[in-house]
Amino acid sequence: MTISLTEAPFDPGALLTAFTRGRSETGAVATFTGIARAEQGATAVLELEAYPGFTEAAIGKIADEARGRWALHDVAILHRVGRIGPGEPIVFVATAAGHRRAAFEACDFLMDYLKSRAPFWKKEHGPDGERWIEPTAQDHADRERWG
Amino acid sequence: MTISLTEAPFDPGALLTAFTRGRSETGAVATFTGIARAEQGATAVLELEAYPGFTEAAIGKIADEARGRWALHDVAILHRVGRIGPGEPIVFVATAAGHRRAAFEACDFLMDYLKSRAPFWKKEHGPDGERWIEPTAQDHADRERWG
Amino acid sequence: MARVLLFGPLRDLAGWRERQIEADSLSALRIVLAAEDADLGEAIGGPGVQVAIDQAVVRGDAALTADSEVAFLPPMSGG
Amino acid sequence: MARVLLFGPLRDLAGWRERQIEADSLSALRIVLAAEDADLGEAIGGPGVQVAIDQAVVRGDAALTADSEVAFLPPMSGG
Repeated sequence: MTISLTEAPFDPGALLTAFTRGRSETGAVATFTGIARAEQGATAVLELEAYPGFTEAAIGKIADEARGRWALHDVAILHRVGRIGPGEPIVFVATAAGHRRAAFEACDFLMDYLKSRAPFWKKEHGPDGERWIEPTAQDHADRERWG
Repeated sequence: MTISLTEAPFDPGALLTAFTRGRSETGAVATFTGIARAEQGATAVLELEAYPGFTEAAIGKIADEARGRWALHDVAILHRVGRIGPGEPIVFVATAAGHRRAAFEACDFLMDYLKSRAPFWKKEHGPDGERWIEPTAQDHADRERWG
Repeated sequence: MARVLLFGPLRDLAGWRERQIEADSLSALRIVLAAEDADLGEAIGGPGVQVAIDQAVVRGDAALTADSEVAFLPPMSGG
Repeated sequence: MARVLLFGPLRDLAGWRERQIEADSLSALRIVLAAEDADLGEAIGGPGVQVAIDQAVVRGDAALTADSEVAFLPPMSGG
Protein backbone atom coordinates (compact mmCIF):
# COMPACT_ATOMS: atom_id res chain seq x y z
CA MET A 1 0.00 0.00 0.00
CA THR A 2 1.39 3.41 -0.92
CA ILE A 3 -0.08 6.76 0.08
CA SER A 4 1.74 9.90 -0.89
CA LEU A 5 1.49 13.59 -1.59
CA THR A 6 3.37 15.34 -4.36
CA GLU A 7 3.95 18.96 -5.34
CA ALA A 8 4.98 17.92 -8.86
CA PRO A 9 2.62 17.12 -11.74
CA PHE A 10 2.20 13.38 -12.30
CA ASP A 11 1.11 11.02 -15.07
CA PRO A 12 -1.69 8.67 -13.90
CA GLY A 13 -0.77 6.23 -16.67
CA ALA A 14 2.75 5.76 -15.31
CA LEU A 15 1.21 4.99 -11.90
CA LEU A 16 -1.18 2.44 -13.42
CA THR A 17 1.67 0.76 -15.30
CA ALA A 18 3.62 0.36 -12.06
CA PHE A 19 0.54 -0.74 -10.11
CA THR A 20 -0.50 -3.52 -12.52
CA ARG A 21 3.00 -4.95 -13.04
CA GLY A 22 3.55 -8.51 -11.81
CA ARG A 23 0.05 -9.12 -10.42
CA SER A 24 -0.56 -12.68 -11.52
CA GLU A 25 -3.23 -13.32 -8.84
CA THR A 26 -5.03 -9.98 -9.22
CA GLY A 27 -7.99 -10.18 -11.58
CA ALA A 28 -9.19 -6.60 -11.27
CA VAL A 29 -7.64 -3.14 -11.07
CA ALA A 30 -9.88 -0.08 -10.79
CA THR A 31 -8.51 3.45 -10.91
CA PHE A 32 -9.82 6.93 -10.58
CA THR A 33 -8.06 10.09 -11.73
CA GLY A 34 -9.41 13.46 -10.67
CA ILE A 35 -8.46 16.34 -12.95
CA ALA A 36 -8.62 20.08 -12.31
CA ARG A 37 -11.39 21.35 -14.59
CA ALA A 38 -10.76 24.53 -16.49
CA GLU A 39 -14.47 25.47 -16.20
CA GLN A 40 -14.15 27.44 -19.45
CA GLY A 41 -11.55 29.70 -17.91
CA ALA A 42 -13.41 30.36 -14.65
CA THR A 43 -10.75 28.58 -12.60
CA ALA A 44 -7.21 29.60 -13.39
CA VAL A 45 -5.33 27.72 -10.67
CA LEU A 46 -6.29 25.48 -7.76
CA GLU A 47 -4.23 25.57 -4.59
CA LEU A 48 -4.33 22.57 -2.29
CA GLU A 49 -2.86 22.61 1.18
CA ALA A 50 -2.20 19.50 3.26
CA TYR A 51 -0.78 18.96 6.74
CA PRO A 52 2.21 16.76 5.89
CA GLY A 53 2.24 13.58 7.97
CA PHE A 54 -1.24 14.17 9.40
CA THR A 55 -2.87 14.10 5.94
CA GLU A 56 -1.17 10.85 4.82
CA ALA A 57 -1.99 9.22 8.18
CA ALA A 58 -5.67 10.19 7.88
CA ILE A 59 -5.83 8.80 4.34
CA GLY A 60 -4.03 5.65 5.52
CA LYS A 61 -6.73 5.06 8.15
CA ILE A 62 -9.42 5.17 5.49
CA ALA A 63 -7.42 2.89 3.22
CA ASP A 64 -7.20 0.43 6.13
CA GLU A 65 -10.97 0.70 6.53
CA ALA A 66 -11.37 -0.12 2.82
CA ARG A 67 -9.08 -3.13 3.23
CA GLY A 68 -11.29 -4.29 6.10
CA ARG A 69 -14.48 -3.96 4.03
CA TRP A 70 -13.23 -5.45 0.76
CA ALA A 71 -10.72 -8.20 -0.01
CA LEU A 72 -8.10 -5.99 -1.61
CA HIS A 73 -4.68 -7.05 -2.82
CA ASP A 74 -3.32 -3.50 -2.87
CA VAL A 75 -4.18 0.20 -2.76
CA ALA A 76 -2.25 3.19 -4.13
CA ILE A 77 -3.19 6.82 -3.57
CA LEU A 78 -1.29 9.83 -4.85
CA HIS A 79 -2.55 13.36 -4.20
CA ARG A 80 -1.23 16.62 -5.57
CA VAL A 81 -0.68 19.56 -3.23
CA GLY A 82 0.37 23.11 -4.00
CA ARG A 83 -0.66 24.98 -7.13
CA ILE A 84 -2.41 22.91 -9.79
CA GLY A 85 -3.16 24.20 -13.28
CA PRO A 86 -6.31 23.45 -15.31
CA GLY A 87 -6.22 20.00 -16.91
CA GLU A 88 -3.65 18.65 -14.45
CA PRO A 89 -4.40 15.49 -12.45
CA ILE A 90 -5.10 16.14 -8.76
CA VAL A 91 -5.64 12.67 -7.38
CA PHE A 92 -5.05 9.08 -8.44
CA VAL A 93 -6.53 6.08 -6.63
CA ALA A 94 -5.90 2.47 -7.67
CA THR A 95 -7.31 -0.68 -6.09
CA ALA A 96 -6.40 -4.28 -6.87
CA ALA A 97 -8.59 -7.26 -6.01
CA GLY A 98 -9.40 -10.76 -7.15
CA HIS A 99 -12.71 -9.67 -8.65
CA ARG A 100 -14.04 -6.48 -10.12
CA ARG A 101 -16.82 -5.61 -7.68
CA ALA A 102 -14.39 -5.25 -4.75
CA ALA A 103 -11.96 -3.18 -6.84
CA PHE A 104 -14.71 -0.80 -8.09
CA GLU A 105 -16.46 -0.37 -4.75
CA ALA A 106 -13.25 0.25 -2.80
CA CYS A 107 -12.04 2.81 -5.37
CA ASP A 108 -15.40 4.60 -5.27
CA PHE A 109 -15.41 4.54 -1.44
CA LEU A 110 -11.89 5.97 -1.22
CA MET A 111 -12.71 8.78 -3.64
CA ASP A 112 -15.86 9.72 -1.70
CA TYR A 113 -13.72 10.00 1.42
CA LEU A 114 -10.94 11.93 -0.31
CA LYS A 115 -13.39 14.43 -1.81
CA SER A 116 -15.35 15.11 1.37
CA ARG A 117 -13.31 14.47 4.51
CA ALA A 118 -9.62 14.16 3.74
CA PRO A 119 -7.44 16.83 5.41
CA PHE A 120 -6.97 19.22 2.54
CA TRP A 121 -7.82 22.88 2.21
CA LYS A 122 -8.60 24.04 -1.25
CA LYS A 123 -8.48 27.52 -2.74
CA GLU A 124 -9.50 28.56 -6.22
CA HIS A 125 -7.62 31.40 -7.88
CA GLY A 126 -9.98 32.66 -10.58
CA PRO A 127 -10.40 35.78 -12.67
CA ASP A 128 -12.46 37.35 -9.84
CA GLY A 129 -9.92 36.64 -7.11
CA GLU A 130 -9.48 33.76 -4.76
CA ARG A 131 -11.85 31.78 -2.56
CA TRP A 132 -11.68 28.80 -0.22
CA ILE A 133 -13.79 25.81 -1.25
CA GLU A 134 -15.76 23.46 0.99
CA PRO A 135 -17.15 20.04 0.02
CA THR A 136 -20.38 20.22 -1.94
CA ALA A 137 -23.68 18.79 -0.70
CA GLN A 138 -23.17 16.11 -3.38
CA ASP A 139 -19.78 15.21 -1.88
CA HIS A 140 -21.39 14.70 1.52
CA ALA A 141 -24.28 12.69 0.03
CA ASP A 142 -21.81 10.47 -1.86
CA ARG A 143 -19.90 9.73 1.32
CA GLU A 144 -23.06 8.89 3.26
CA ARG A 145 -23.82 6.00 0.88
CA TRP A 146 -21.21 3.97 2.78
CA GLY A 147 -22.90 4.25 6.22
CA MET B 1 -14.72 7.01 -28.59
CA THR B 2 -12.39 4.12 -29.44
CA ILE B 3 -13.28 0.44 -29.32
CA SER B 4 -10.72 -2.06 -30.46
CA LEU B 5 -9.49 -5.63 -30.23
CA THR B 6 -5.84 -6.59 -30.12
CA GLU B 7 -3.92 -9.83 -30.34
CA ALA B 8 -0.84 -8.21 -28.79
CA PRO B 9 -0.24 -7.68 -25.07
CA PHE B 10 -0.90 -4.10 -23.97
CA ASP B 11 0.02 -1.77 -21.11
CA PRO B 12 -3.08 -0.26 -19.47
CA GLY B 13 -0.97 2.61 -18.14
CA ALA B 14 -0.01 3.73 -21.65
CA LEU B 15 -3.72 3.75 -22.54
CA LEU B 16 -4.57 5.83 -19.47
CA THR B 17 -1.80 8.31 -20.28
CA ALA B 18 -3.21 8.79 -23.79
CA PHE B 19 -6.80 8.93 -22.52
CA THR B 20 -6.20 11.66 -19.90
CA ARG B 21 -4.04 13.89 -22.10
CA GLY B 22 -5.46 17.32 -22.91
CA ARG B 23 -8.77 16.95 -21.05
CA SER B 24 -9.10 20.38 -19.49
CA GLU B 25 -12.90 20.08 -19.08
CA THR B 26 -12.95 16.48 -17.79
CA GLY B 27 -12.98 16.26 -14.03
CA ALA B 28 -13.09 12.50 -13.70
CA VAL B 29 -11.52 9.50 -15.40
CA ALA B 30 -12.37 6.00 -14.19
CA THR B 31 -10.66 2.90 -15.54
CA PHE B 32 -10.91 -0.82 -15.13
CA THR B 33 -8.25 -3.33 -16.10
CA GLY B 34 -9.09 -7.02 -16.11
CA ILE B 35 -6.10 -9.33 -15.72
CA ALA B 36 -5.85 -13.08 -16.42
CA ARG B 37 -5.47 -14.67 -13.01
CA ALA B 38 -2.90 -17.42 -12.63
CA GLU B 39 -5.15 -19.22 -10.07
CA GLN B 40 -2.01 -20.71 -8.49
CA GLY B 41 -1.12 -22.46 -11.72
CA ALA B 42 -4.60 -23.86 -12.42
CA THR B 43 -4.98 -21.74 -15.57
CA ALA B 44 -2.03 -21.83 -17.91
CA VAL B 45 -3.41 -19.89 -20.86
CA LEU B 46 -6.71 -18.26 -21.73
CA GLU B 47 -7.89 -18.21 -25.33
CA LEU B 48 -10.39 -15.58 -26.38
CA GLU B 49 -12.16 -15.66 -29.71
CA ALA B 50 -14.06 -12.72 -31.17
CA TYR B 51 -16.01 -12.22 -34.40
CA PRO B 52 -14.07 -9.31 -35.92
CA GLY B 53 -16.37 -6.47 -36.89
CA PHE B 54 -19.41 -7.98 -35.19
CA THR B 55 -17.77 -7.92 -31.74
CA GLU B 56 -16.62 -4.28 -31.97
CA ALA B 57 -20.07 -3.26 -33.29
CA ALA B 58 -21.82 -5.02 -30.37
CA ILE B 59 -19.52 -3.32 -27.86
CA GLY B 60 -20.07 0.00 -29.63
CA LYS B 61 -23.84 -0.33 -29.16
CA ILE B 62 -23.40 -0.77 -25.41
CA ALA B 63 -20.96 2.14 -25.26
CA ASP B 64 -23.64 4.25 -27.00
CA GLU B 65 -26.14 3.08 -24.40
CA ALA B 66 -23.72 4.17 -21.65
CA ARG B 67 -23.36 7.58 -23.33
CA GLY B 68 -27.14 7.86 -23.30
CA ARG B 69 -27.40 7.03 -19.60
CA TRP B 70 -24.50 9.12 -18.33
CA ALA B 71 -23.03 12.44 -19.45
CA LEU B 72 -19.71 11.09 -20.70
CA HIS B 73 -16.99 13.03 -22.46
CA ASP B 74 -15.31 9.93 -23.83
CA VAL B 75 -15.06 6.14 -23.66
CA ALA B 76 -12.18 3.84 -24.60
CA ILE B 77 -12.34 0.06 -24.64
CA LEU B 78 -9.51 -2.27 -25.61
CA HIS B 79 -9.98 -6.05 -25.46
CA ARG B 80 -7.37 -8.75 -25.97
CA VAL B 81 -8.18 -11.71 -28.22
CA GLY B 82 -6.15 -14.84 -28.93
CA ARG B 83 -3.94 -16.54 -26.37
CA ILE B 84 -3.43 -14.64 -23.12
CA GLY B 85 -0.91 -15.70 -20.48
CA PRO B 86 -1.40 -15.47 -16.69
CA GLY B 87 -0.91 -11.96 -15.35
CA GLU B 88 -1.56 -10.31 -18.72
CA PRO B 89 -4.25 -7.64 -19.06
CA ILE B 90 -7.37 -8.84 -20.93
CA VAL B 91 -9.53 -5.76 -21.00
CA PHE B 92 -9.19 -2.03 -20.38
CA VAL B 93 -12.15 0.34 -20.06
CA ALA B 94 -11.80 4.08 -19.49
CA THR B 95 -14.59 6.63 -19.05
CA ALA B 96 -14.26 10.41 -18.86
CA ALA B 97 -16.91 12.68 -17.40
CA GLY B 98 -17.35 16.02 -15.68
CA HIS B 99 -17.93 14.36 -12.33
CA ARG B 100 -16.84 11.11 -10.72
CA ARG B 101 -20.19 9.37 -10.23
CA ALA B 102 -20.90 9.26 -13.98
CA ALA B 103 -17.37 8.05 -14.74
CA PHE B 104 -17.51 5.27 -12.11
CA GLU B 105 -21.00 4.08 -12.95
CA ALA B 106 -20.46 3.99 -16.69
CA CYS B 107 -17.17 2.09 -16.29
CA ASP B 108 -18.84 -0.44 -13.97
CA PHE B 109 -21.81 -0.81 -16.37
CA LEU B 110 -19.53 -1.38 -19.38
CA MET B 111 -17.53 -4.04 -17.54
CA ASP B 112 -20.69 -5.87 -16.45
CA TYR B 113 -21.74 -6.01 -20.09
CA LEU B 114 -18.31 -7.03 -21.36
CA LYS B 115 -18.05 -9.85 -18.82
CA SER B 116 -21.50 -11.31 -19.41
CA ARG B 117 -22.84 -10.58 -22.89
CA ALA B 118 -20.11 -9.33 -25.20
CA PRO B 119 -19.48 -11.56 -28.22
CA PHE B 120 -16.44 -13.46 -27.02
CA TRP B 121 -15.88 -17.17 -26.60
CA LYS B 122 -13.41 -18.11 -23.94
CA LYS B 123 -11.44 -21.27 -23.48
CA GLU B 124 -9.15 -22.14 -20.60
CA HIS B 125 -6.10 -24.28 -21.30
CA GLY B 126 -5.16 -25.74 -17.92
CA PRO B 127 -3.11 -28.65 -16.62
CA ASP B 128 -6.16 -30.96 -17.01
CA GLY B 129 -6.85 -29.99 -20.63
CA GLU B 130 -9.05 -27.32 -22.14
CA ARG B 131 -12.60 -26.20 -21.51
CA TRP B 132 -14.99 -23.54 -22.78
CA ILE B 133 -16.16 -21.02 -20.17
CA GLU B 134 -19.59 -19.44 -19.83
CA PRO B 135 -20.45 -16.36 -17.76
CA THR B 136 -20.84 -17.07 -14.05
CA ALA B 137 -24.10 -16.55 -12.15
CA GLN B 138 -22.33 -13.58 -10.53
CA ASP B 139 -21.64 -12.06 -13.97
CA HIS B 140 -25.35 -12.30 -14.83
CA ALA B 141 -26.39 -10.88 -11.45
CA ASP B 142 -23.95 -7.96 -11.90
CA ARG B 143 -25.43 -7.15 -15.29
CA GLU B 144 -28.99 -7.27 -13.99
CA ARG B 145 -28.27 -4.42 -11.57
CA TRP B 146 -28.64 -2.05 -14.54
CA GLY B 147 -32.20 -3.13 -15.47
CA MET C 1 -22.74 -20.56 -52.03
CA ALA C 2 -22.29 -18.91 -48.64
CA ARG C 3 -19.28 -18.42 -46.39
CA VAL C 4 -20.09 -20.23 -43.12
CA LEU C 5 -18.31 -19.37 -39.88
CA LEU C 6 -18.41 -21.36 -36.65
CA PHE C 7 -17.36 -19.87 -33.30
CA GLY C 8 -16.34 -21.18 -29.90
CA PRO C 9 -17.39 -24.73 -29.02
CA LEU C 10 -19.13 -25.17 -32.40
CA ARG C 11 -15.78 -24.90 -34.14
CA ASP C 12 -14.27 -27.59 -31.89
CA LEU C 13 -17.32 -29.83 -32.41
CA ALA C 14 -17.24 -29.54 -36.22
CA GLY C 15 -13.47 -29.53 -36.61
CA TRP C 16 -13.54 -26.51 -38.93
CA ARG C 17 -13.92 -22.81 -38.60
CA GLU C 18 -14.83 -21.52 -42.06
CA ARG C 19 -16.18 -23.17 -45.22
CA GLN C 20 -17.94 -22.30 -48.46
CA ILE C 21 -21.25 -24.19 -48.64
CA GLU C 22 -23.86 -24.31 -51.41
CA ALA C 23 -27.26 -23.18 -50.08
CA ASP C 24 -29.78 -20.52 -51.12
CA SER C 25 -31.42 -20.13 -47.72
CA LEU C 26 -30.56 -20.52 -44.07
CA SER C 27 -32.96 -23.47 -43.73
CA ALA C 28 -31.33 -25.18 -46.72
CA LEU C 29 -27.91 -24.56 -45.17
CA ARG C 30 -29.03 -26.18 -41.90
CA ILE C 31 -30.15 -29.26 -43.82
CA VAL C 32 -26.81 -29.53 -45.65
CA LEU C 33 -24.84 -29.16 -42.43
CA ALA C 34 -27.00 -31.72 -40.54
CA ALA C 35 -26.71 -34.23 -43.41
CA GLU C 36 -22.91 -34.01 -43.24
CA ASP C 37 -22.59 -33.92 -39.46
CA ALA C 38 -25.60 -34.80 -37.32
CA ASP C 39 -23.96 -33.52 -34.09
CA LEU C 40 -23.25 -30.14 -35.67
CA GLY C 41 -26.76 -30.03 -37.16
CA GLU C 42 -28.21 -30.50 -33.69
CA ALA C 43 -25.80 -28.09 -32.01
CA ILE C 44 -26.53 -25.16 -34.36
CA GLY C 45 -30.25 -25.62 -33.70
CA GLY C 46 -29.72 -25.66 -29.94
CA PRO C 47 -30.99 -23.05 -27.50
CA GLY C 48 -28.83 -19.98 -27.25
CA VAL C 49 -27.17 -20.39 -30.64
CA GLN C 50 -27.70 -17.19 -32.64
CA VAL C 51 -27.23 -16.78 -36.35
CA ALA C 52 -25.79 -13.68 -37.97
CA ILE C 53 -25.99 -13.04 -41.71
CA ASP C 54 -23.52 -10.40 -42.88
CA GLN C 55 -22.88 -9.56 -39.22
CA ALA C 56 -26.55 -8.88 -38.36
CA VAL C 57 -28.41 -11.32 -36.09
CA VAL C 58 -31.41 -12.91 -37.83
CA ARG C 59 -34.30 -14.96 -36.49
CA GLY C 60 -36.15 -17.55 -38.59
CA ASP C 61 -35.26 -18.24 -42.19
CA ALA C 62 -33.46 -15.94 -44.63
CA ALA C 63 -32.29 -16.03 -48.23
CA LEU C 64 -28.57 -16.42 -48.92
CA THR C 65 -26.58 -15.16 -51.87
CA ALA C 66 -23.14 -16.13 -53.10
CA ASP C 67 -21.67 -13.30 -51.01
CA SER C 68 -23.50 -14.09 -47.77
CA GLU C 69 -21.47 -14.57 -44.60
CA VAL C 70 -23.35 -16.83 -42.16
CA ALA C 71 -22.05 -17.07 -38.61
CA PHE C 72 -23.29 -19.50 -35.97
CA LEU C 73 -22.74 -17.93 -32.56
CA PRO C 74 -22.99 -20.16 -29.49
CA PRO C 75 -23.79 -18.54 -26.12
CA MET C 76 -21.32 -15.72 -25.61
CA SER C 77 -19.04 -15.99 -22.65
CA GLY C 78 -18.01 -12.39 -22.28
CA GLY C 79 -14.40 -11.33 -22.05
CA MET D 1 6.63 27.51 23.95
CA ALA D 2 4.72 25.60 21.29
CA ARG D 3 4.93 25.57 17.52
CA VAL D 4 1.54 26.75 16.25
CA LEU D 5 0.33 25.96 12.71
CA LEU D 6 -2.66 27.49 10.95
CA PHE D 7 -4.23 25.91 7.87
CA GLY D 8 -6.53 26.98 5.08
CA PRO D 9 -8.66 30.10 5.67
CA LEU D 10 -7.25 30.51 9.21
CA ARG D 11 -3.83 31.22 7.71
CA ASP D 12 -5.26 33.91 5.43
CA LEU D 13 -7.22 35.44 8.31
CA ALA D 14 -4.19 35.62 10.64
CA GLY D 15 -1.63 36.49 7.99
CA TRP D 16 0.81 33.85 9.23
CA ARG D 17 1.19 30.13 8.93
CA GLU D 18 3.59 29.09 11.68
CA ARG D 19 4.79 30.73 14.88
CA GLN D 20 6.41 29.87 18.20
CA ILE D 21 4.11 30.94 21.05
CA GLU D 22 4.59 30.79 24.81
CA ALA D 23 1.78 28.75 26.45
CA ASP D 24 1.69 25.73 28.72
CA SER D 25 -1.78 24.57 27.79
CA LEU D 26 -4.14 24.73 24.86
CA SER D 27 -6.54 26.96 26.78
CA ALA D 28 -3.67 29.34 27.61
CA LEU D 29 -2.65 29.37 23.97
CA ARG D 30 -6.19 30.29 22.89
CA ILE D 31 -6.12 33.24 25.30
CA VAL D 32 -2.77 34.48 23.96
CA LEU D 33 -3.96 34.21 20.36
CA ALA D 34 -7.28 35.96 21.09
CA ALA D 35 -5.52 38.78 22.94
CA GLU D 36 -3.29 39.42 19.91
CA ASP D 37 -5.98 38.98 17.25
CA ALA D 38 -9.62 38.89 18.28
CA ASP D 39 -10.80 37.67 14.86
CA LEU D 40 -8.38 34.74 14.95
CA GLY D 41 -9.33 33.97 18.56
CA GLU D 42 -12.96 33.74 17.54
CA ALA D 43 -12.24 31.75 14.36
CA ILE D 44 -10.19 29.03 16.10
CA GLY D 45 -13.04 28.53 18.58
CA GLY D 46 -15.58 28.27 15.80
CA PRO D 47 -17.64 25.20 14.92
CA GLY D 48 -15.80 22.67 12.81
CA VAL D 49 -12.31 23.84 13.72
CA GLN D 50 -10.35 20.88 15.07
CA VAL D 51 -7.12 21.01 17.02
CA ALA D 52 -4.30 18.53 16.64
CA ILE D 53 -1.41 18.29 19.09
CA ASP D 54 1.58 16.44 17.66
CA GLN D 55 -0.63 15.34 14.76
CA ALA D 56 -3.34 13.75 16.94
CA VAL D 57 -6.75 15.42 17.19
CA VAL D 58 -7.61 16.47 20.74
CA ARG D 59 -10.85 17.63 22.31
CA GLY D 60 -11.00 19.94 25.34
CA ASP D 61 -7.87 21.23 27.02
CA ALA D 62 -4.40 19.68 26.93
CA ALA D 63 -0.96 20.47 28.35
CA LEU D 64 1.72 21.79 26.00
CA THR D 65 5.48 21.36 26.23
CA ALA D 66 8.26 23.23 24.45
CA ASP D 67 8.21 20.58 21.72
CA SER D 68 4.46 20.55 21.14
CA GLU D 69 3.14 21.13 17.64
CA VAL D 70 -0.36 22.62 17.76
CA ALA D 71 -2.35 22.71 14.53
CA PHE D 72 -5.68 24.50 14.05
CA LEU D 73 -7.59 22.70 11.31
CA PRO D 74 -10.61 24.46 9.78
CA PRO D 75 -13.29 22.32 8.09
CA MET D 76 -11.52 20.11 5.60
CA SER D 77 -12.47 20.56 1.99
CA GLY D 78 -11.28 17.26 0.57
CA GLY D 79 -9.05 17.04 -2.46
